[in-house]
Amino acid sequence: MSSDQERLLARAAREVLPGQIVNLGIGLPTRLFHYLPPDMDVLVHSENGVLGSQPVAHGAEPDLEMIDSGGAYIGTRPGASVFDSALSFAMIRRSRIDITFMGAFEVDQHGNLANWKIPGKFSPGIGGAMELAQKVDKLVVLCSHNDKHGNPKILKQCRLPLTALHCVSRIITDKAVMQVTKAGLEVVDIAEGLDVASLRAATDAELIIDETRLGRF
Amino acid sequence: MSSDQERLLARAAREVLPGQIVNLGIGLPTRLFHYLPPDMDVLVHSENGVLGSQPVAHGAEPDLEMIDSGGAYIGTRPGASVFDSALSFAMIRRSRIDITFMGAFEVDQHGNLANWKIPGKFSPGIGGAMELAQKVDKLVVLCSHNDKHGNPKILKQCRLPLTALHCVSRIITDKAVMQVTKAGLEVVDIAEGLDVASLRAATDAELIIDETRLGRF
Amino acid sequence: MTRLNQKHTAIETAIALIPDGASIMVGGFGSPGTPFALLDELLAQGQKHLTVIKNDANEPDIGIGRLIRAGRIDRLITSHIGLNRTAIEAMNQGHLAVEMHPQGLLAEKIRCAGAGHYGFLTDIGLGTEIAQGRREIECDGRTWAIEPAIRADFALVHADLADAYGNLVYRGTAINFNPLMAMAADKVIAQAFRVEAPGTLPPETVHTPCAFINHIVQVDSATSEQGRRAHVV
Amino acid sequence: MTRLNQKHTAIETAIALIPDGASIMVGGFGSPGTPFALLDELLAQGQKHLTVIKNDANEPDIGIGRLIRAGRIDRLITSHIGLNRTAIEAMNQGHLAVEMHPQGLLAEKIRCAGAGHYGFLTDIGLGTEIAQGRREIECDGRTWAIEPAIRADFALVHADLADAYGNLVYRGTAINFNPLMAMAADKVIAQAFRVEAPGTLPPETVHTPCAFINHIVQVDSATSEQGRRAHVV
Repeated sequence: MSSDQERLLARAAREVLPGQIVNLGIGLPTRLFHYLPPDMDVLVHSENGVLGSQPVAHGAEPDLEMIDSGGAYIGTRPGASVFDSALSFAMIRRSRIDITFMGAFEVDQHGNLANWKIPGKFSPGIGGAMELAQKVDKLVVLCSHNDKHGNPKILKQCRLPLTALHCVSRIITDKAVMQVTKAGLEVVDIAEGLDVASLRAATDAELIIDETRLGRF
Repeated sequence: MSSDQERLLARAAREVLPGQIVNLGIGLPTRLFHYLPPDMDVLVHSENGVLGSQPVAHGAEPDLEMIDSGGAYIGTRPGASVFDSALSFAMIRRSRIDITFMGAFEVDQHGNLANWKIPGKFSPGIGGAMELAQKVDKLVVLCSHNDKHGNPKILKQCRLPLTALHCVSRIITDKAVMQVTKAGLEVVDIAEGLDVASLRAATDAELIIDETRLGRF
Repeated sequence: MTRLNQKHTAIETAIALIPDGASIMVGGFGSPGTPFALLDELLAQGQKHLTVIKNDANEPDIGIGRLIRAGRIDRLITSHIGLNRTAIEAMNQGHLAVEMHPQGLLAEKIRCAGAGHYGFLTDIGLGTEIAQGRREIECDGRTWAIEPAIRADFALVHADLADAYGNLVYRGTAINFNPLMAMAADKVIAQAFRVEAPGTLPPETVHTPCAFINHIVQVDSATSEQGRRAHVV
Repeated sequence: MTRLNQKHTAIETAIALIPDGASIMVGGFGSPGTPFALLDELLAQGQKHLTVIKNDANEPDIGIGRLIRAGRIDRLITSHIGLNRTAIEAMNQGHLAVEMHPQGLLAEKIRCAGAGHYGFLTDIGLGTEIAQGRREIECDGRTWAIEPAIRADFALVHADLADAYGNLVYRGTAINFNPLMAMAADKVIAQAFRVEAPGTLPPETVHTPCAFINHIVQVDSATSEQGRRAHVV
């Protein structure tokens, strides 16, 4: 993992408050698992039907019947429960998950998210992403600020098929932490060593930046 | 309990086959509990959420958290399970109950059943009767052949609000066992000592009777 | 949502969250599963103009029967009130508005709210008096009735065992409507005979995961109605 | 319904009930909960033109992945097939018809059939590509999509523990779709690592009551895929 990703994840972990229920999406968000303090009173939800998962203890034999929604072996912590898929999604649709972290192909300044389909190229199915995106109160997108060709992923308007409309609360990339507000995309934190002009150049979305209040991460 | 009721219940118990799942309605059907052989491989379902109930052992202290849908204390037999009300009625609506016994205010030769409401007099609510009547494949009505004023309860056409339409398979009264068929109400058994003319006189419904094949009970 | 580590609540504090005019789901089928201690506290605190959703009306002198006698419930959404003459009289005299549903539909309407949907399409009751007033639509050449989900501001539920996070385990026929109501109400207050530290309940044995529970109140079985009340036999 | 005392069945006999062209629900999310032994027997027996309903497509060389590779599945109703390149290729080449649903809606559509209803009304996916082709109606001034229930001729489910009547207990994240599918299919075949005499399972711990199960097949965990297959980590 790159140091950019490590910094991003360390920053993202600060979004989680003690006592919360947290869902971690496939990919980068899953790694957040390792950035939450082990003694923190937090239950991690995985939509395949577990609340209270934790990483398998180092060196321990995995339990073949215990995986997260990404297919990784997991353990459970005190206070955990397991349940069927209908109950798991009832929990999601009833907004009983406090915060969810997801990756993105594209995210825009209106809080729209596209992370499940690239027509003609990639369409394995939407899985649980739509209901998580539509129903969890606080959705934090974790993604690289630009794709591998350097193109911005933080857009004025998503072009790919949407996962859900107006669903994103906050976006955390290697370059910035941005809050979706009615006024637009407000930059909360900017990466150490990055200047505002470079951030704007790397971004398609219009950014609201108050340099006097800008944090670093 | 009268000897007529005892005879009725003994006859009704013969409708239950080994290996079946049986629901017993409030009132007379509940007493069928005591007429099923104790070693019979049968699970009794009660719609409040138990499969595999049995009478509380004689002299035993009842468990305050274990009742049937009529409010009587029950025990459980080997192979029992308890579950929530949504699952209990899923079982009913999916026709996973083999046979159900119910009381009746009125039942007619088309298999219509009225057993929940007497307008202006009695309307405590329908409870679970409607779904049981509509969805269980074999519904056996257990009732007195005539009301306390001597009026027939087995009618050409029900007058009271229906519990469900075309739902009754078989009717067992103190006077006869009758099968609902497309042709009408066929008398299977007649009470010991009763003649056919008296049965017809006590009945409003038209009865199909083949005296050469008539059983006694 | 209430933080996981802040759910263990005094009964007075938990019930004081309920305002006049609230809609409240109450677990239980007959006595088993009825949260008697929470209901007695609600009676003591005096909230009024309540809408109560409960399978039945208990009996006149226990559970919601006491609230009905005290005139604190304006409206009851239920399935069967045959064991409570007081409730039937209050209904017949117009003091209590009663909305009746077939029991399985009532359970399913509550569960449907708990699953976050608007309603469901059923064939139960078509052609009977129960169907009156329901909107019907055609799908795949057949008629179906729309049954809207039923939600509530609060649910009061009874569990046998809980942990401090709010994971619940029910016992016997006390399960009934409790897990469905825990899903369907905005704020859920659970009473339990025992409240243990997280980690005592095997994950597979939890009936209601703690995500649905806001407040856990420990009640003593010896002083609860559950411990002393005989049911109708 | 199969009699309670006649459910314990040899694997060959149980799977031989499935004809060509059947619709089959298959439990599991990834490997946990997938009834590998039943699926391997289905592969061996050769039934074809199957419609399979399963959350995912397993991986190419296990579970329904093997059936897809063998060309035995005509249609797959699923939520996500990202771990099975063979399935994606078969879909892209037109050999496999794939119907995709959001995962929670797929679960709910199956459960809805299991509850005996036609469908439910949801706001999930309104305004997105997923909404295309769905019938929408107005209720209480808002738009809702009708999601019809999904049923099947058969369900193949995996439990950790069963009794001879067919009561099932699942373990860990192997629960997933299994209890929902057991409700929704006309004939349900369950495999379990252990099958014990009735009376060994405390009533409160049963996840799927035996009323939903037609056949119980005991499988050896040591020879099942569950015992030797590593998942993607």
